[in-house]
Amino acid sequence: MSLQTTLLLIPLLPLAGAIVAGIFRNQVGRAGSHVVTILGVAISFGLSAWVLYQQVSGTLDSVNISVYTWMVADGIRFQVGFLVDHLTTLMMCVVTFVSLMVHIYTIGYMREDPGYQRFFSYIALFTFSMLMLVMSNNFLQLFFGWEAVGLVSYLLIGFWFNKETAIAANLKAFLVNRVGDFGFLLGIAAVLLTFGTLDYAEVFGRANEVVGQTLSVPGGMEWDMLTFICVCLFIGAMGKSAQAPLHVWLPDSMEGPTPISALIHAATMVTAGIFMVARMSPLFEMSDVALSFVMLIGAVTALSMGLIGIVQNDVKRVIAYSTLSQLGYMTVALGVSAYSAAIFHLMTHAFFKALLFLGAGSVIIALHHQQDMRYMGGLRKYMPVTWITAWVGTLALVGFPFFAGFYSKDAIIEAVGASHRWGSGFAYFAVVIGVLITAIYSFRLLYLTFHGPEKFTVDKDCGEHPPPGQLAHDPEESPLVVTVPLVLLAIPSVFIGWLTIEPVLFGGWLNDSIVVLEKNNVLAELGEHFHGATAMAQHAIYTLPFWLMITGLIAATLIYLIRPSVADAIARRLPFLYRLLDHKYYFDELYLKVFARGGVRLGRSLWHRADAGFIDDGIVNGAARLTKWLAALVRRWQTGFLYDYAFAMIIGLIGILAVWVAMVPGL
Amino acid sequence: MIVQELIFYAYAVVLVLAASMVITVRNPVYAVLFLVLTFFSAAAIWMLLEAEFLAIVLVVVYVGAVMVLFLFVVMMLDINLVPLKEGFIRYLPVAILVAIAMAVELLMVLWSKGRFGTDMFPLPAPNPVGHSNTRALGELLYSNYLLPFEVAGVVLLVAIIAAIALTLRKRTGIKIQDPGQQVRTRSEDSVRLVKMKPEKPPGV
Amino acid sequence: MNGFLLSTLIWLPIVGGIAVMLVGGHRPAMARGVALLVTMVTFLWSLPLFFSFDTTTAVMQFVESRPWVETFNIRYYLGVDGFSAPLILLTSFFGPLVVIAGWRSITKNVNQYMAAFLVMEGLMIGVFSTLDGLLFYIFFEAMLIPMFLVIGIWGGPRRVYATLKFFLYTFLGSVFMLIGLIYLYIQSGSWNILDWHTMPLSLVAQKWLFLGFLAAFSVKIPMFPVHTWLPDAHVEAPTGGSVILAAIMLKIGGYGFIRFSLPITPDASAVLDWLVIALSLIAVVYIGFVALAQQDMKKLIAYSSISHMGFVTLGLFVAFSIYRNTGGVAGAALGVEGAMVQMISHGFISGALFLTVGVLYDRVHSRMIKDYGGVANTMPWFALFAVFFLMANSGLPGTSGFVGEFMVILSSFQANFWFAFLAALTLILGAAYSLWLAKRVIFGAVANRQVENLQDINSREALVLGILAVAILFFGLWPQPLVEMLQVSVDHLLQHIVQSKVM
Amino acid sequence: MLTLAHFLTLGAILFSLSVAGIFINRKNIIVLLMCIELMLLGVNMNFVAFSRFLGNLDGQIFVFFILTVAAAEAAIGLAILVVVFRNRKTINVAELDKLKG
Repeated sequence: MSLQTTLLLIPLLPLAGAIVAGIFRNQVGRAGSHVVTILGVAISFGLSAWVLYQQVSGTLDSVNISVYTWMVADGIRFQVGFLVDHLTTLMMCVVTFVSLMVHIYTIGYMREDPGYQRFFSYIALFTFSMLMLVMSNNFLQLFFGWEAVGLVSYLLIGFWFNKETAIAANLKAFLVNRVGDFGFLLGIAAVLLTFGTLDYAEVFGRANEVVGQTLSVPGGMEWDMLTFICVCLFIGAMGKSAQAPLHVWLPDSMEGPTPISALIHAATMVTAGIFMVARMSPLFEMSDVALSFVMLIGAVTALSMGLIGIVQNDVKRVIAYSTLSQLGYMTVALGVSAYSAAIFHLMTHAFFKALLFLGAGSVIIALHHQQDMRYMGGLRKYMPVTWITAWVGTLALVGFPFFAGFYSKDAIIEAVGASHRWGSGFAYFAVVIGVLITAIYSFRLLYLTFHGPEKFTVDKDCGEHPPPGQLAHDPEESPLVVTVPLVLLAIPSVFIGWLTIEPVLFGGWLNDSIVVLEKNNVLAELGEHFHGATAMAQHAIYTLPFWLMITGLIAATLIYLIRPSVADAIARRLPFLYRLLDHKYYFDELYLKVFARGGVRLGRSLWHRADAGFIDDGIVNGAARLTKWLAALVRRWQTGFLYDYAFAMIIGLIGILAVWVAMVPGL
Repeated sequence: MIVQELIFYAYAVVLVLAASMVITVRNPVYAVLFLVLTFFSAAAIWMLLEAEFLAIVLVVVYVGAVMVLFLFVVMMLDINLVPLKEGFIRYLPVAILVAIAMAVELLMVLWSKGRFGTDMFPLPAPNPVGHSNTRALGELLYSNYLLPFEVAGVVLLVAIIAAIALTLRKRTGIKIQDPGQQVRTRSEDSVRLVKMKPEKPPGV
Repeated sequence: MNGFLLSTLIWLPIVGGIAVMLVGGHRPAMARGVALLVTMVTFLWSLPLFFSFDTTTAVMQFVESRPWVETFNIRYYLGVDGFSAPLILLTSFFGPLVVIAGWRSITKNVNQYMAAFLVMEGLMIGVFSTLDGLLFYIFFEAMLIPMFLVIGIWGGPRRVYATLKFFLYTFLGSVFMLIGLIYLYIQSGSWNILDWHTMPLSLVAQKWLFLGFLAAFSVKIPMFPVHTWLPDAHVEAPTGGSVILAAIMLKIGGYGFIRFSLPITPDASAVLDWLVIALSLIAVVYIGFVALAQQDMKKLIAYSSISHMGFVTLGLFVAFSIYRNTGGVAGAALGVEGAMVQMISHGFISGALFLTVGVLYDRVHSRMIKDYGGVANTMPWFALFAVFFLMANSGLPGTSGFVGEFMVILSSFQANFWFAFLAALTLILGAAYSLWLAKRVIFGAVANRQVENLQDINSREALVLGILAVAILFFGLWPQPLVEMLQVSVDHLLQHIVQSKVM
Repeated sequence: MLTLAHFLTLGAILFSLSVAGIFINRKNIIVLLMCIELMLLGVNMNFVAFSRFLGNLDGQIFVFFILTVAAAEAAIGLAILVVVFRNRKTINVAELDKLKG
C-alpha cells in the first residue's frame, strides 16, 4: 500500500463510514452503523499510528503530496493535498484516538436514542472533516475542513432537534463561528494577495520576504500586511477555539449529546484554532503585534472563563468553561511563541478533557439525564470506575505533578514567565491565577458530584418524568462500552505528559513544522533548565503554581465539602461579582440584544421602511400612483361630451389667434 | 353709393340681431325661424356682392329645404325644453367673453394697417349689364371643377342614403308585404301533391 | 451536426412546446410525458456543448449565421463561447427537473403549463446563444411572455400584481437597452454583437449606452434598488416558475453584463464601475439584513438570491479597480470567473431551495415560516436535503455555493479591502438567514397537526433534489471543469476591456 | 364706402356669435347644429366677399361646395338626432354618455 493511498484512506474511511451509516441507515441498522463507523475510524487510527511510528522511527520524513487540482483560475492553482509532518501526525493520532474512544462510548451513551445511526454518521463525518483540516497542505482545504467541522458541530449540537435550547445553541455556535470565519476568509484573501498562492510550503517559504509589506486600506490607512494576515487568521481561530469575545457559543454547545462535547467541544474541533496558529507559525513569527494580540486574548480568556466555571451548576457547563480556560492557556502559549507547548497542552488536554466529559456523561446516564450538580453528590460508591477516572482527569486538569496536565501547563506558565513580549506580565499573572481558579472549580465539580451527601432521592413510584432530584432506582455504574473508553483515556491522561514532554517540547520533534525565531524562542531557554520529566515534577513543589493549586484544593475542600454554607455566604457578600459571573459577564445578553435582535430589527426596518416602504411603495407603486393621478386629472377633461371638446378647440383657436396677433409685427 | 351702404348696414344689423336671437331664444322653433331670417339677410348682402346665384341658392335650397328640415325635426320631436336650457346663464359670461375675445382678435387683424382697405383691395367695378353670374359659375363648375362637382353629387347621394338608413326602422308586429319573398315563391311551396290510396267507400 | 446544434437546442423545445400544447388539456399524462421527453432530448442534445467544447480558444464556437432581414442587416447569428455554453447547459439541465417538479403539483391545464416551460426553455437558450443584437432583444423580451403566463395563470393569490410588476419592471429596463441597440446599429450599420465589441465609441456615447444596458440588466439580475419585483414574483409563482426564474432568468442579467456592458462600453464601465460595485455591496449587505427579517420562505430565498447575485456584479466589475491599482489584470480573472461560477452555482442552489419549498408547499399549502416547525421529525430525508441546500446557500466549502463567493472575495480583496470586507459579511448574514430558517422550519418540536401528518418526500422528489445535491456537491468539490470552460474567454474579455475604445 | 373689411367684419361677428352660441347652448343639439350653420354662413360670407373683391369666381364655387356639404351634414346630423331621440328619448347632450368609460 503506497503512502499516498494510506494517507488518502485515513480521512476517507471515516467518510465512507459516515455515508454508509447516514444514507443507508435503514439498510445497515443500528448495529451495522456502529460497526462500520468504528471500523473506519479504528483503521484510520491504526494507519495514523503507523505513520507516527514510521516518523518516530525516522523511516518517513514529512510528506507533502497533492491529491487533485481543485481549480486553476487566473493562473493560480488551487489544490487539494496533504501535508503530513510531525505536527499533522500528532494531531491525526489524537483526533482518531479520541474519536475512536468516543465512538465506542457512544454505543452505550446513545443506546436508547432513535437517532442512533444518524449520530454515528455525524461523528464519523466529523472525524473526516477534522482530518481534512489537520492534514491539509493549503489554506483552501484548511478552510474547507474548518467549515466542515463547524457544520458537523452544528448538526451535532442540534442533534436533539426537538429541544428548543439545542437548536438555539447550534445556530448560535454556527453564527459565532462564522464571525470568526469572516476574519479567516479575509486573512486567506490577504495571503493570496501577498503570496499569489495558497500553498503552505510556498507561503511559509516566502514569509520573510514580505516582511514590511503593507496593505493600503482606502481611508488612508496602511496596515502591516503580515500583522493583518495573522490577526485575521487568528480571528478565525478565536471563533473556532472559542476565545473571548467569541467564546459564547461553547458553553451553549453543551446542549448536544455528551460524547460530542467530549470529541468536538473539548478534544478536537475547538483546538483547531490552536493547531492552525501553530501551523502558521512561520507567519505569526514575523509579526510581534499579532503575537501580542494572540497572547492577550488568550490570557483574558484563560482567566475570565475559569472564574465563570466556579459559579456554574450544570456539570457539563463547568467542564465547558474549564475548556475555555484551558484553550486560553494554549492561546497564551501561542502568543509567546511557545507553539510546541500549546500543541503539547492541546494533546494532553484532549485526553483528560475527553475523559472528564465522558465521565460526566457517565454520571448523566446514571442519573437519567440529570446534569445539575445540585441534585448529585455521593456518587462515588455507586460508580467507582467513573469516580476514579474522574479523579485522574481532575488531577491532570489542575496540573498535579506527574499527571499529563502538569507538564503541559507548567511548561506554558514557565514559557510565559520567560517571555519578554509586550503584555507578557499580564499574561503571566493570568495563567498563574488561572491555576488557582482551575483547582477551585475542578475540585468543586468533583466534590459536588461524587462526594458529600446524596442530594437526590430514590423513589420507585416517581413515574416517567420525575421532578429533578428524584430517581426511580439507585444510580448504577455504566456498562463496559462506557467505562472501557474512560479507562483507555485515563491511561494517557496520566502518562502521556511524562512520556512525551521531552521530544515534543525540547527534543525538536515539531521543528519540521513549527518555526520560531531565535529572539522569541522561550522554549529553548526553558530547555536549558530541563533535566528530564521526573526532575521537573519533583521540582514542582518549589514553584508558585503548585502551591496555588494546593491552595485551590484546600479552599474547595473547605467550601464545598466541609462547610457547604460558605459558598452561599460568599455569594451573598459579593452580590455584584456573583451576578457578573452568573451572567457570564453579560456577553450573551449583549450579543442577543445588539447583534441577534438588533440584526433582525435592522433587517425588519430596512425591509419595511426602505424596501417595502420607500422603493416599493414610494417609487414603484408611487410611479403607478402618479400615473393614475395624472390620468385621473387628465381624464376629468375627457368628459366624453362633444361640446367640451368643441370648447377646447375654440379656446385653442383663440389661443393660436392670440399668438398670431401678438407675433405678427405691426399689429 | 350711399344707398349701398345703407342697405348693407340695414341688412347687417338685421343679420347680427337675428343671429343673436338664434343663439339665445328658448324655443328651437323660434331659433329656426330666426335662422331663416339670418339667411335671408345674408342673401341680401350677397346680392350686394353681386353673387346672385349663391344668394338665390341660399334662399331656395337652404331656407327652402334645410331649414324646413330643421323645422320638421324640431316640431316632430317631443323635446323637453327645460333641461336643454340649463347652464344658459352660467355659461353666458364665458360665452360673451370668448365671443368678444374672438371678435376683438379678428377685428384687430381685419382693421389694422388697412390690410383689407381700399388700398389693398380696391373697389371692383360693377359687373356690366347682361353679365350672368350664373353662367359664369356654370362655366367654371362644368369645366375646371367638374370632378369636385361630381364628388359633391356623390356626397349628397351618400347623405341621402345615410339619412334614410339611419332613420329607417324595422317595426315588428305589423303586417307588411315582402315583395322579394313574393317574387321568390315557387309552386312547390304553395302546392303539395299527396299520394294516397283511394279510399274504398264504406260498406263495400 | 454541429452546424445546427444551437438551432436545434432553441427550436426543439419551442416546437415541442407547441406539440405539448396540441396534446390538449384532457390528456395530462401524455402532456407530461411528451414534455419530459422533449426536455430530456434537449438536455442530451446540449451535452456536446460541454464535451466538444474547445477550451483553448475564445472565438465563438458552434456558429450558425444566415441573413434574416437583409434590409437592416439583421442576421440569424448563433454561437457560444465560454460564457454562454455553461449557461445553456444549465438551462437545458433544468428543463427535465422543472417538468418533473410540476409532475403532480400542477393539475390545471397541464399541457399549457408544460408548453409554457418548453417554449421558455427554447427562448432562454436563444438568449444565451444569439450573437445578433436584435435577435437577442427579441428572445430577451419574448422570454417574458411564457413567464408572465406561468405566474399569471398558475400563480398564487396576488399573482396579477406580481406579474404586472415583473413585466413592467423588466420591460422598462429593456426599452432603454433597445434604444442603445438601435444607436449601435445606426453607428455601425450592423447588428452583430461582435462587431459592436470592436467598434470605437466616444466616452459620452459609451456612458449613455452603459446606463441603458445597466437599466435592462440590473433589473433582470436584479440589483438594488430595482430588485423589488423579484420577491413578489417568486412568492406568487408556482414552484417551477420560481425555479426557472431564480436558476436561469436572473443569469440573463449577469450574462448581459458580460456580453454587452463590459465589452461594448469598457471605458464607461471603467468610469462608472463604482456605481455597480456600490450597488452590489449594498445588495450583499442590505439585502442580507432584509432577508433576515422575512416571514415567508420564498421571499427569504428570493432576497437571498438578490444578495448572492450581488456577488456576480461585484466580481464582474472589480476588474477595473484592480487594473487601476496595479496596472495589470492579475486577480481580475478570479473575479469574473467567480461571477460566472456564482451564477451557475446559484442556479443549482436557488433552484434546489425553491424546489424544497415547493415540496412543503405541495403538502401544507403555506409558505409562511410560522406554519412550520419540526419538519425533520416527520420528513427526515427532506430535512437532510433542505439543510444541505441551506448550507450550500450559506456558502459552505465543499458546495458550489462557496466557490463563486470565495473567488469573488479573493478578487475583490485585490481591488479594495473594504469591498472584500463588506462582501465577506455575507458569510455571517448568509448563514444567519439560512440557518435561522432551518431552525424555525426544519428543527424544533413538531409545531402543529399539519406538520405531524407530513409525508416524507417520494422517490420523484428525491430524484430531483438528489440530482441537484449531486451537482452542488460536484462543483463544490471539483469546480475545475467549469472554470476550464471559462478560462480563455475570461482572459480574452479582460484583455479586451482594459483597452480603451474611445476614438 | 364699403370696403372688404366691412364684409369680413360681418363674417367675423357672425362667427363669434356662433361660437358664443355653441357655448351657451351646449345641451341642445339642435341649436348646436344651427350654430354650425351660422358659422358656415360667416365663412361663406368671407368667401363671397373675397371673390367679389378679387374678381375671382373660385371663391363662389367654394361656397357652392360648402353649401352642398353643409346640406348633407345637416341631413345626416338631423337623422342621427332623430335616431338618438328615438332610442334615448332625449337630445340633451349631457345625457348622451353611454360611450363614456
